[in-house]
Amino acid sequence: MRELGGVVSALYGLIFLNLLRTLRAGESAYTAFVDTMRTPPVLYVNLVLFALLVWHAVTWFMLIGKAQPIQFTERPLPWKSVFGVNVLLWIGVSAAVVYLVFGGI
Amino acid sequence: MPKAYSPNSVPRFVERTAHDIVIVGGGAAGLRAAIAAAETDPDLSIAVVSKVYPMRSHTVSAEGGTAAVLRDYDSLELHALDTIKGSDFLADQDAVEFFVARCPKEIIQLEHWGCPWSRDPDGRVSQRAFGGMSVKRTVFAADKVGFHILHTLFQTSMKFENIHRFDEYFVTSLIVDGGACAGVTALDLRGGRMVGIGGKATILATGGCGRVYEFTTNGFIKTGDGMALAYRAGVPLKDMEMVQFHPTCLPGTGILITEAARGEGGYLINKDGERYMQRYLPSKMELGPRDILSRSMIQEMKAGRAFDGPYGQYLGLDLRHLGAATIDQKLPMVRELAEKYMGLDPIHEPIPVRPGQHYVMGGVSTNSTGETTLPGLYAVGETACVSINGANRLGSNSLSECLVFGEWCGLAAAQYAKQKAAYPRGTASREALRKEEARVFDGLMGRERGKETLAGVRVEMQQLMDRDVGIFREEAGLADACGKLAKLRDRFGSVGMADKDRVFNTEMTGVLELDFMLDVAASIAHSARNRRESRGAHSRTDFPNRDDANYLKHTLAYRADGAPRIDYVPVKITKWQPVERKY
Amino acid sequence: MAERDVVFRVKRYRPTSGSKPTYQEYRIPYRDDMVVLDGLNYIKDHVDPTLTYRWSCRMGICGSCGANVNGQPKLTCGTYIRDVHKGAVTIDPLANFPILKDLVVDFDDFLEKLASVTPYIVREEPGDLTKEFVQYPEDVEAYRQQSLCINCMLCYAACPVFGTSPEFVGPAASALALRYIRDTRDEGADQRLARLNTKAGVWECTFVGECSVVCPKNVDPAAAIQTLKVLATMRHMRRLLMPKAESR
Amino acid sequence: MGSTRESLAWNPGRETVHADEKTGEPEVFLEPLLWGLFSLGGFITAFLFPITVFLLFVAPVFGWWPTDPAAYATFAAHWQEPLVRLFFFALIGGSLFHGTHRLKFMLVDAGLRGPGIEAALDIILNAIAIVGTLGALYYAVRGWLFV
Repeated sequence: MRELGGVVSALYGLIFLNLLRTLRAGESAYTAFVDTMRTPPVLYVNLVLFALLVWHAVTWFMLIGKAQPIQFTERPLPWKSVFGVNVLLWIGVSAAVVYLVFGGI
Repeated sequence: MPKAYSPNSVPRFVERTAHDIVIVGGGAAGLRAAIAAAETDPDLSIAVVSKVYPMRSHTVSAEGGTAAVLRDYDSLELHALDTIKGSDFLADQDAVEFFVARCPKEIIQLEHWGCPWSRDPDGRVSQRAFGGMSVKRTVFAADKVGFHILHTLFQTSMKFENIHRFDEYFVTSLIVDGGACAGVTALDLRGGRMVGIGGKATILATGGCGRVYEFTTNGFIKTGDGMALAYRAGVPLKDMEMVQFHPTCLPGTGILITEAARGEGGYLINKDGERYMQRYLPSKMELGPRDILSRSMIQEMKAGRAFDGPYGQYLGLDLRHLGAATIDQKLPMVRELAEKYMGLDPIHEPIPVRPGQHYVMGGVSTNSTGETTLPGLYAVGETACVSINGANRLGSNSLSECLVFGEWCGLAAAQYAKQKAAYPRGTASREALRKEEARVFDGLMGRERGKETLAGVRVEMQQLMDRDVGIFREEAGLADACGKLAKLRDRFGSVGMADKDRVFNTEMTGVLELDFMLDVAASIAHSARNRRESRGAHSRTDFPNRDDANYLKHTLAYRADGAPRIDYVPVKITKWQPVERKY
Repeated sequence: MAERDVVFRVKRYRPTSGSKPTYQEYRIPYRDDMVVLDGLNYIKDHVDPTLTYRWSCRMGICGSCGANVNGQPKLTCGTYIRDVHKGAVTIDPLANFPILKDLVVDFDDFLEKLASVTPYIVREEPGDLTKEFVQYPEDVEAYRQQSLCINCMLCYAACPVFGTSPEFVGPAASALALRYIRDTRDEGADQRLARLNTKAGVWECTFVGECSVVCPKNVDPAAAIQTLKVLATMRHMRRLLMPKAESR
Repeated sequence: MGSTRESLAWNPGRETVHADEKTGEPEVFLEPLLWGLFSLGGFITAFLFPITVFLLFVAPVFGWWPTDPAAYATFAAHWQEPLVRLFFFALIGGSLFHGTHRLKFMLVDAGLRGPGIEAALDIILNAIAIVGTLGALYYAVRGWLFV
């Protein structure tokens, strides 16, 4: 399951590549592509992949907690607290992306 | 599927091989000797023969520490005096002086090899207080010092091309050729064959024989093999009656709670919560020598001031006032053991403890460089009795002894092997091999299962040793023990064997070990019976006083038909005249 | 303590008989404070002396009594019968290792891997033997966790990667390599990382994490391997960008 | 060894192991790089992907977001900023290397083992990742550095 999340991210990589290609190709191609992504049945696939993507992010934060316990502190931190820190970081970064990449609300 | 079982996965072996030095036993003493010999001369080929993988040797469970004079508040003189006084003046004082002078170098050598000694904030090796030591001189690694020393030595030994390990080979006898020791015959457990490992020099480093007692801190493998091997080759066993009982062992399992718990400030309390040691040893209390503490525990039990539990009476080791920080940082294993094996947290509750067999001061008689009376045969560590421990060993001197005399004995054996030109003649080892193969495979394994069982004879021996040759001894009990041991030796003759499979036959090793233990137990009982005085760990209710006039001597037990022949040899006194042992 | 019965289903294999390993059942009395090893000893002493297994210290520090208990790799000296007593207690030899006899497995393969990671202090010049190296408590703390490995092989038995490819260097050997790399007295990091930067080295590990779950001394070999991957990658980059630089 | 050793092939079955035996296994060259990219990609996909997919394909469908970030006009406008281009380049490159590395181990675990197959997998999967990343670079740079 956790492994699947990684593969899904590659899939989205290709989707975004195609997004840029259609953007280059012009408005009609771009809008057509975006619309297909948003209408069922592709939408449902999208939602499932999105859920996997979020699960992949969560498991990745857990792994960080387990993989680097002694890196910065004298005594290894329990992985749960490292996980908490990562989630907070995640929310912060997401907010930054909203403003910097998509121009705010 | 991984490479799982397959009948031909059992490797093929060759019967005989020869090395310059054969070391029996892969614990701290054996490995230190192997490294010392390997370092001096890369051409020497050294065989380390052990019945278990070296990192399983019983050194692994040592918890307390390693004594050495490192700092200016201490002195070699003081360390020697503490050791000799602790030994109740039975230690050979020249050996003690030799020993204390070399301990510091060993600590630093181990440190250079990566041993994680606990450190003071200034980065230097830290030391703590220990029983019978007048100053803090016990170097430690949390409370897993034996584990760290053994793994450091084992991993460092992998650096040397000329150290050849024979893992899981059970040594059954010494090969004696022309009045000199010429190697060993060993049962290769995995190949199921008897193998002759010839050697110009042989070092016995098989540890103590705690398993002759039922309630002991010792692991299953401490069956006195090396002592019995030497005994049967005509080498006397010295001071075998000196058996140390450690005051703080967990009831039932006999697992050791290190003296460091008291070194860090733990109290011994009785049923009424009273620190009863103030009534026995007001000056030192919990940090007195082990024999005095163990005896006072028995007296508290007899006086009815002890707790009662499923495994008999016990007293309390109270660490509650030390606080969680000290316990987790300095005594993590004590807490781990108490929680896992007694189901209680020492931060909140006292730990139930009672005295149990722990160490044998006696052993193969050697001089201060580890040589025995049989040329080419050396002994080192708890197996040997160089006699720096005399009648009672101070805590944390044992690991230092293994390191100091391990190195020294390795060098001595290397010197001896280099002078000896030829390898031992093949005929002696071939003949010894044939004799052993007949004795083990046809003799022992051939026996049908009779009414006597291995476990039955073993448990009876262990129980009688606990009962009659324990902390307090007297003539009637000892005489009874000597008699019963002789009968047990006869009954051993009809112990049959069910496992007729030669490969990895642990019933066979059990029988061989019992064979060894019966010899060693007899030497302990007879030595104790002949020493009609009380000295150090040897405490006779019928002879309560120390009698220097008649017994300032080492006991030597020689193997003879029926019962061992007891002889005496004077103690070497250099600077410290025997005085009454007061703390 | 209440005295009850328990059934031990133990996997038996007789090397000279040539037959496949099969289960044998023993019904034995047990008390609450008995561990699985006590049960095996009871069988060996009173029921079937041919039952073969390794043990020594019975206090969880020597590492010789590992076995699969109800499918989980465990130290039999530290596993209470009351905790695993679901009808019967099933005991198999440690998984992923060739079986020598009954519960005894051959792990010389691990000793080869341990030796291959240079498990000792490596120094240019040996250092003068009159005084110790200065090492502060926090330096000791850096490698203390990995230095607690008792070589009991439970992590190898639990590792699915080692199960499918036995040449994988494995959790314990990697943890001990990190133990020496992180020791301030050691200068052999490059040599060890070179050995671990191989196909069957740390790169085979997909961070399943089972090894850290079963480790009785929580050495956390999984975290050790990820740290080694980071160190190996950084070393690799350094060698690409500054070929001549000698890495510590 | 001593010269007059009686038997040299003493224990062929269990020759004791010595530390500095060369294991003979050569150091790998690619794997550390790929693992580096894999973990970098892991951080990128974990931190950056969910919000992006949410904004572009999920939120507008259910009206959870006031504006439609994926509308052509807004997206094309944002696309002019180099930062947005860099963002998408990193997104695509990171995810491709992360996903392909993980996919390879999944396929190997699923049974595609053996030197030949694994080499083939390496080539195919890494090719996809490289081509994809170059494509992303091409689009990101096009119209900014050259027409």
